[in-house]
Amino acid sequence: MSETNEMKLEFDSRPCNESFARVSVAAFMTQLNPTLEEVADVKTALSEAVTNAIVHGYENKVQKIYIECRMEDQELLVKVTDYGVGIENVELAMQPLYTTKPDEERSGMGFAFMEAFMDELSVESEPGKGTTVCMRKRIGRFERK
Amino acid sequence: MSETNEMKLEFDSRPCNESFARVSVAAFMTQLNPTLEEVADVKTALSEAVTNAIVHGYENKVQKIYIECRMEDQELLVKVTDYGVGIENVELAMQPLYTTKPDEERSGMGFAFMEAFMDELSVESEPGKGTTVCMRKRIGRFERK
Amino acid sequence: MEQYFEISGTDLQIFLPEEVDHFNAEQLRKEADRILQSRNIRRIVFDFSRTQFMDSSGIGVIMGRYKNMRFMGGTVIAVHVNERIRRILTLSGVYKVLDIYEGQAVPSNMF
Amino acid sequence: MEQYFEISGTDLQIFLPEEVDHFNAEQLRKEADRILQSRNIRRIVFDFSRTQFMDSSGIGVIMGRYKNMRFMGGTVIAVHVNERIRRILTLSGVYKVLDIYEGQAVPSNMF
Ligand SMILES: Nc1ncnc2c1ncn2[C@@H]1O[C@H](COP(=O)(O)OP(=O)(O)O)[C@@H](O)[C@H]1O
Ligand SMILES: Nc1ncnc2c1ncn2[C@@H]1O[C@H](COP(=O)(O)OP(=O)(O)O)[C@@H](O)[C@H]1O
Repeated sequence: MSETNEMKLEFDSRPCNESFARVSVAAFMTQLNPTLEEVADVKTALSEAVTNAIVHGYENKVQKIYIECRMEDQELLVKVTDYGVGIENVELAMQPLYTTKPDEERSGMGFAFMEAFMDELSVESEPGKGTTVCMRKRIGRFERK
Repeated sequence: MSETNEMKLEFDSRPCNESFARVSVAAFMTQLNPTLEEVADVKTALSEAVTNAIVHGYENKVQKIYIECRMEDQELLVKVTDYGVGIENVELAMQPLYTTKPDEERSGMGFAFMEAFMDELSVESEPGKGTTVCMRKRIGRFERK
Repeated sequence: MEQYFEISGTDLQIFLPEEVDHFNAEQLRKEADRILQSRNIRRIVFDFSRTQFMDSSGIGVIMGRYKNMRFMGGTVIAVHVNERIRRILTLSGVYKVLDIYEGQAVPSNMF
Repeated sequence: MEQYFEISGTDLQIFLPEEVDHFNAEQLRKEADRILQSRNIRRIVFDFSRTQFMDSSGIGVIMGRYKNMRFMGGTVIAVHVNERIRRILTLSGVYKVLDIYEGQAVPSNMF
């Protein structure tokens, strides 16, 4: 019905908002007529990025998380930004099983899940400044009636 | 679980985003443990304000709509802002059945529904500048276990 | 949209979608008017059985069709109306111009 | 949270919530550890029958409990695992340390 569509979401970095963020993004992407599987993929990837902003970026202090979503044709872009502690070594951080918070039972699989469930993942981060995770996924690869 | 919680939402003034906006606000307010009736009330009021921004504020041109939600204790605050044409006479506009777009089959009941389904409604508007609708509702008036 | 409309005799039954908002209302209205112009319809039956949500845009659609129908001497009714929808219809005053049924309506050929 | 846990003999059954995310995971973990400390548990059964969503925080909970149990010589299994959850468990590698059942598990006293 429209070539591009955008939304931005800003919310407190409280764990109780994780589910709200997932539902919002899922509702936004319904316009692409996604499969249930595609919605679940995006929800999982988003959940990882938002949880990371809460747990790592802001170290459980309440500050603001920013989500940006855009759809262009059949592609969904999701950006999650925090202005928290940032990441020293992004490449290392993205290794499966790598985590700096094993004591909080982080599994180190966050970035691995984002990569597995989205088509593209890029991470920009500066220590002391914050982190932006940018993910893309083509929705509706297969024709549906 | 928390005294205050906030979110802001910004999105294109496309009719296809009306449903997305309702779902997002409904998901946000679940933390207040609302009744189904209360959720339906808020969704209806929000839908009126968002539709007005699209139809009247931006006259169906695609620009940005801003929603702000805050919960404090058991009260939900919802603000909907557009930077569109604004309203000359707010008092007149709020009269039930008053509409400037009968040709588009507007019923003139938008503000009446916002008043009926929320506890408080206030409208700030300036011609040529835009409109902000501010609504409040106490959620969970009756104790639930 | 096809599946929202059913014509039987001079009855047009409109099965409203799950959410009747401004977005859906515009589509409904266009399609309904297309049918009203090409067929001999004497009664519109708005069927709310699957409707979970309606705002004042829905009221606009109903009132608009009511005006068309009255002009042509026809009637409009609402069926399968739940508590919530009844409240919306009542608040808006449209209950004054159309009959509301919680269940099925009486077939029009009984009149 | 009470309704999420059931003890029968030396089995602790954990009925995971609809969504297992970081928010829920923290609560689950606290309550599970309280039970593991006060009761003689030899096996944890994670029951996914009502779980629609899980992210890597859920993996953290499972791995954490697995480590506790292995330390005490016990086991961990997952039951009522659907396609989606199986994919998550497989991707994360936890399938290597726990048995996964699509349906009910074999009662522990059969071993
Ligand atoms: N938003 C962020 N801010 C700061 N550090 C982060 C952020 N996201 C990820 N990290 C770092 O990258 C590591 C790996 O992240 P991830 O793969 O999601 O695993 P986990 O969250 O389970 O630790 C984290 O342990 C953390 O050190
Ligand atoms: N956001 C807005 N921007 C400009 N005008 C508005 C806005 N919201 C409402 N109005 C004016 O107030 C009138 C009454 O609004 P409302 O009660 O919602 O009825 P309706 O939307 O059916 O016309 C509208 O017809 C319009 O002239």
